Amino acid sequence: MEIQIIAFGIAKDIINGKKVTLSLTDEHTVGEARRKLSSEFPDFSKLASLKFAVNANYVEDNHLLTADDEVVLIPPVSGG
Amino acid sequence: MEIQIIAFGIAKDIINGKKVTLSLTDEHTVGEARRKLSSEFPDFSKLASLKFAVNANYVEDNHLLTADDEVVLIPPVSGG
Amino acid sequence: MKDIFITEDQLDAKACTEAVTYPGAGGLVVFIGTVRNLTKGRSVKHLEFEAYEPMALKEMAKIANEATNKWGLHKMVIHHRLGLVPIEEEAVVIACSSAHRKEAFEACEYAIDTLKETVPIWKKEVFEDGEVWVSAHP
Amino acid sequence: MKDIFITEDQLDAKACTEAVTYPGAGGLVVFIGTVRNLTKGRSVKHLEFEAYEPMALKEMAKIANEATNKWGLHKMVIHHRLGLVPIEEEAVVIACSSAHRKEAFEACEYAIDTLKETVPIWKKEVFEDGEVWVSAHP
Repeated sequence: MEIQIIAFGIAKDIINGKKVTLSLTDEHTVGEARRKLSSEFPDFSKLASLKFAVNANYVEDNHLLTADDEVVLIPPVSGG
Repeated sequence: MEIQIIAFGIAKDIINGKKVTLSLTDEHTVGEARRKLSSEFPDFSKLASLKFAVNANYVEDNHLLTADDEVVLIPPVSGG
Repeated sequence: MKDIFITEDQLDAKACTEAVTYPGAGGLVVFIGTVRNLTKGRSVKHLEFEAYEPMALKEMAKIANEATNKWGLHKMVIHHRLGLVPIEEEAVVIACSSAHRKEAFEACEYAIDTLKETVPIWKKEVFEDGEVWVSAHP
Repeated sequence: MKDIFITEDQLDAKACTEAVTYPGAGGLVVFIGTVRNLTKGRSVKHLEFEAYEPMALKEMAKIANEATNKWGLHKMVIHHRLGLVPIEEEAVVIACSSAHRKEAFEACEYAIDTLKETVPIWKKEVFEDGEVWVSAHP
């Protein structure tokens, strides 16, 4: 399954763009997306944290993804 | 010694005016003024508290008064 | 603008906020005490404030200085209104700023708590059928 | 005025304050986060904010609702600015009101603390010689 992931903040710098497409071949979870992403872009491991949001909600690594989901990378937030 | 005392808030209502003059005959302290005042105006004993200020500073009952002092009755404050 | 101020005019919370703003500020905290329309279920028409002014200003300055020193603030401003204050209008404004927000929150709360204990200002609640000096009796 | 709002324009702390004022208010507390000119001793030119907007608005509304319920507030308003924000200007304004001031202080501090942890907004500090996404690295 192809998943498009949207990046904000430093995540944009790491993927060098606003979006990245990943191929999920195993369990189609956020955890699989995280592993694929980290292996493709090792700089993610340097961040203080990296969360995922699906359809504007924080999700855990066991969350199942579908092709229609809006998947967003949430590096450490710093509003205020 | 004659001492003029200035009243604010409910203290004005109790003495029915802005100022009252007391005759201090004993130790000339705030404590003596307090006793004379309470005996003349028993309603002071109903207040939650009654402090004295001399020349714009809070003072204790053992504070010695002089005729030139500005003596002010401070019933419970309620600013803000 | 005066940092410590007592007036019969309307207070200006915006001016107080601007007065504490500075390039090194990480957080500004502003407390505004407004006149409530109800006290113990009884409907209030308006409040009337009076002060022993020279001492009130002195005690307000003491609070601002103590808070500024204790919490390392950039600045604290305290403005209090006197006379008749209608419902919803500001009776007191306390604004402060510091490099970090936690200090500004603590200092601002300390200031209003202490003002209500030590500053010689008195508030009379005026009802349709009478009036009461607030906190006078136990 | 919207209670929960994200904008590229200047924030209006006065409007936020007025929005939470009501006749039953005993205390209004306003937090204003301004842009600091120094970070770790390094001189900041300005900040740049970006947000994942639909989720940021949702998380801000969640904070306002939780705070309103937990502390029995009358109302909480949260406005956040995006884009380039110069030194001394407001990046965030949080205003709330309740019958008693202690609740308003606690709720306002909770709101800014939580906003900084959960709301998907990112801040880049721009220096003369580079730029840094704040808090990105440990």
